[in-house]
Amino acid sequence: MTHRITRGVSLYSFQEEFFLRTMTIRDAVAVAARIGARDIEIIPEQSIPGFPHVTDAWVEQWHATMAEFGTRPLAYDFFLDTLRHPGRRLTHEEQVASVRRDVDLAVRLGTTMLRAIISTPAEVLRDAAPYAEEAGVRLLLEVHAPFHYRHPWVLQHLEVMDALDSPALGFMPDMGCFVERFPRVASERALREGARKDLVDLVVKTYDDHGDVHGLMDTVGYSGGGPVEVGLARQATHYTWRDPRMLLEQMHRTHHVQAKFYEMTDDGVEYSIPYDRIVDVLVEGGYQGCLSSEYEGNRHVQDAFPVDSVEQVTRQHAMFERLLSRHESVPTTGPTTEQEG
Amino acid sequence: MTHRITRGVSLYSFQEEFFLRTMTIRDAVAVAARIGARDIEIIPEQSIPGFPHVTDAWVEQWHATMAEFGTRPLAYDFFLDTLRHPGRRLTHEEQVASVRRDVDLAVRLGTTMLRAIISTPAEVLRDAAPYAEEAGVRLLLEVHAPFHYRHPWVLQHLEVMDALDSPALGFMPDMGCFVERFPRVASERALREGARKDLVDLVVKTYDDHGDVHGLMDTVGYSGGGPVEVGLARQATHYTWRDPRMLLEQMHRTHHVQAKFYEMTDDGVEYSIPYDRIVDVLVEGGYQGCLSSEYEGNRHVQDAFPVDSVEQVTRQHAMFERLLSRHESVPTTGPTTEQEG
Amino acid sequence: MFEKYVIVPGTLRNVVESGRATAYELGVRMPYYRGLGLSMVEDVSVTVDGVRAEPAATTFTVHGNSYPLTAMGEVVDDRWELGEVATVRVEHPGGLAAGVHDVEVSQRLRISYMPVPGGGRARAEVELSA
Amino acid sequence: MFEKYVIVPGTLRNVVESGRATAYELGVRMPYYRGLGLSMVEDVSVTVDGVRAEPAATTFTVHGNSYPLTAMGEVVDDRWELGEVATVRVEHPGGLAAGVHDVEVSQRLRISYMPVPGGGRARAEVELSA
Ligand SMILES: [Mn+2]
Ligand SMILES: [Mn+2]
Repeated sequence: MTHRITRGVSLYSFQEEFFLRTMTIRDAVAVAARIGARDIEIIPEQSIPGFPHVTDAWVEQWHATMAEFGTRPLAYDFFLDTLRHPGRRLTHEEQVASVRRDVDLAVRLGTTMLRAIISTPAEVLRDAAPYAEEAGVRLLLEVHAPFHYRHPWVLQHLEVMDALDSPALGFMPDMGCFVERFPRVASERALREGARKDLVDLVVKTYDDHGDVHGLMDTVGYSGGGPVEVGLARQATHYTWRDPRMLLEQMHRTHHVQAKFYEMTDDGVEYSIPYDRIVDVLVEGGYQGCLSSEYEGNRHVQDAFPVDSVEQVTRQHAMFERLLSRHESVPTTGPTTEQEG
Repeated sequence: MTHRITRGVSLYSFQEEFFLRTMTIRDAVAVAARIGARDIEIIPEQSIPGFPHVTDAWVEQWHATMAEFGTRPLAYDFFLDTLRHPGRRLTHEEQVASVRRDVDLAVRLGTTMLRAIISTPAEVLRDAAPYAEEAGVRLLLEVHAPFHYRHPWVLQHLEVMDALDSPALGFMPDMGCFVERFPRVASERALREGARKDLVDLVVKTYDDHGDVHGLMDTVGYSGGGPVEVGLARQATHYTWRDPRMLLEQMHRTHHVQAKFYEMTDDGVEYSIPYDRIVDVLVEGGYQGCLSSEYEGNRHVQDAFPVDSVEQVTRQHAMFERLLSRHESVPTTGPTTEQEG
Repeated sequence: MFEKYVIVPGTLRNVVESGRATAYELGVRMPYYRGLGLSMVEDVSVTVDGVRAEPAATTFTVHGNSYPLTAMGEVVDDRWELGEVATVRVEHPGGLAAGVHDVEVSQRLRISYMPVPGGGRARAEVELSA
Repeated sequence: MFEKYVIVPGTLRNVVESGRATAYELGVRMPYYRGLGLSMVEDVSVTVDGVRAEPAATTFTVHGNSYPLTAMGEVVDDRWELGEVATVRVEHPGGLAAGVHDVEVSQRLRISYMPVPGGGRARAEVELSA
């Protein structure tokens, strides 16, 4: 089959290096360009000191970096600090205003796909949608584990999308929904922290069998496990495995994909997430958009090993190239020009 | 079909009255006798001051009360305080000793069915089984929500039971595994505590639809719910609904049934738990044992209403009589004489 | 569970020794459906009008047996029975003023089969008894 | 996440005013993958050798801006940036003794999409710098 899938990188992937000041945005974009990941996703609250005050100089530098490396700004991850003030929640109007502020900034950065964090209420996106539509950007709910398209929370969003029928609303699924095997980096860290091997094996096996993780924390506790083992059991309740064909349910509203990953092995595959099947499903569904790398393994290895996000992202893109090459690519001018209105 | 099911009461049902000193054990046994619930289940740690030191006078009084009302001691609920000491867990030997202590006490009380709390490790029951067998009592794992017969924790117990093949080991399922509808007493209490009606409705509807409660706490939080609403969502993750036919899987090892309930309505049915189907399954499976009332609704109504455990238990037994009368009863000398060896 | 019964009305009083108030005490029940060995009663903390009692100044008494709160972890041969009103005494030179006080009781119970501690909080307006 | 980077080595030092040590300070990072408005930084608590700093004695400084820890809830126009080393200053007349100290930092971050507070604890042996 033919496909129109592009490759990109979320700067989220380099959080370790940004945190420790060992890489700059420019360094990260250079890496992306080198591996052919031309679409750039930014988390402004991570990358822009002084956010939400962003100077014209910063924006100019951003575009200059894009031009220098032949990359393009694509996505902008927003947060919604509903609990900004102690003791009270942002009002509906304040929440909508927060999204509009992000739309304005996204326009300046040239990023047309806005990641709406999963906690964003449907009515907030509903009331921000006209503004986004006028600005020519999309507000895409990040469907993140443990959510899915039939979850009560997401159904509220679907109701709004059905009613509004705006091109500005849609989804940005996170491939962390499809964790088929328990991430090895997580279980190995627990072992480094002194977890009992038999209890780690129990957690991993229960997860890998797609067994009942309800009561797994209790089970580990009853077996004499301490905080490390119980914590690992808790992680097993946070990861989710679903059939990637779930993606087909809302493909017509899917305009971006966050390619979460924990560990690219020496064999060039993701240890936990079946990207081969995911890519095939995306191609089958006619997905037109980006596979945007989200490396999240650093937190599981940083205690004992040097983190090499560049190597991990590079490996993921080698895998994407391999998996996409099994399908015929159709030249595309890219998702930034696809939205009408 | 014919059946050999008896009726009984766990003194757990009168926890409110015992707590407030408005009923004595004798009062409770009198109630049981009056409603034809002849089998008595006791939680010694609740009912016997000074536990585990139980005087002969106390035991004598216990048997005198049984004789006075024509009831019989049947079950004994033990706990296993693995965390008795700060900073260390009971050793395996100490845990086995704790169970043996309870076996000794059960023999004195004449209770042949011991409720092993779900947290009891399989190896502890394995190593206590010969002692129980010799004493002529059974150690029955209380399979309590969210556990079930195919849960990893219970599978460990099944492995021991298969290997040991001792008549002293088996199960005592708690009917709280079969909560088909969200208990109304719980959602109404949340409303009394000021919960938002729309969020209470969301929690109840999601549960009643047997929908995805994973992420329900998040959903309620994202929607602006506070501690009361999030607490209700947490409860929705603790209740479980399974098909009562699950009981058939281990009927040959089921020697007692805890008939947990939250609310017997004016119409004489349990609001949440489908006892009609449960009784039919027990009869179909040839269950020979007791339906032992476990009223647990007091905690949900005590804030605003007088608790009437006697009325609630009375109603449950009227329901049991009605449901059992649809099947033909076979005279039985009772479960206390059924165990061989 | 049982929160409303934790703080027992009419039990808040000053302890007077040689004519001087040296402490206050309060009757407290455990919000649980069975008795519990004292070594598993990790904390019973009383807060009056926003001032939380120091553990070192707190004494816990059940059926005539008194223990420093800080030593409860070692008490494996005594229990707090179901519904039993324990007396919590807090050293407080001068005692509490007459009138109504905002009283909060926070308990932490180490219950072996529960992944998180039991106990919880209860709060009530309580009048000082003579 | 990022626990090992929270306590910054080489940043524990006494604050000397007019020749007398009046406080100590420590460099601390936030264990999170983005910057956060200060009004959502609920607590940054330093414990040295088992003694936990009083919030009222604690001052928090990022990029030259100092705030009393107890007033952070109102600061909606400043942020603690990703990986930024904040300086936490604790009034402590006499300062800390020379040598190695057992330092623990406990943070509570109010993160709107999380059901429980973020932050957590970090602990390290840290030598007092001159
Ligand atoms: Mn993501
Ligand atoms: Mn039960």
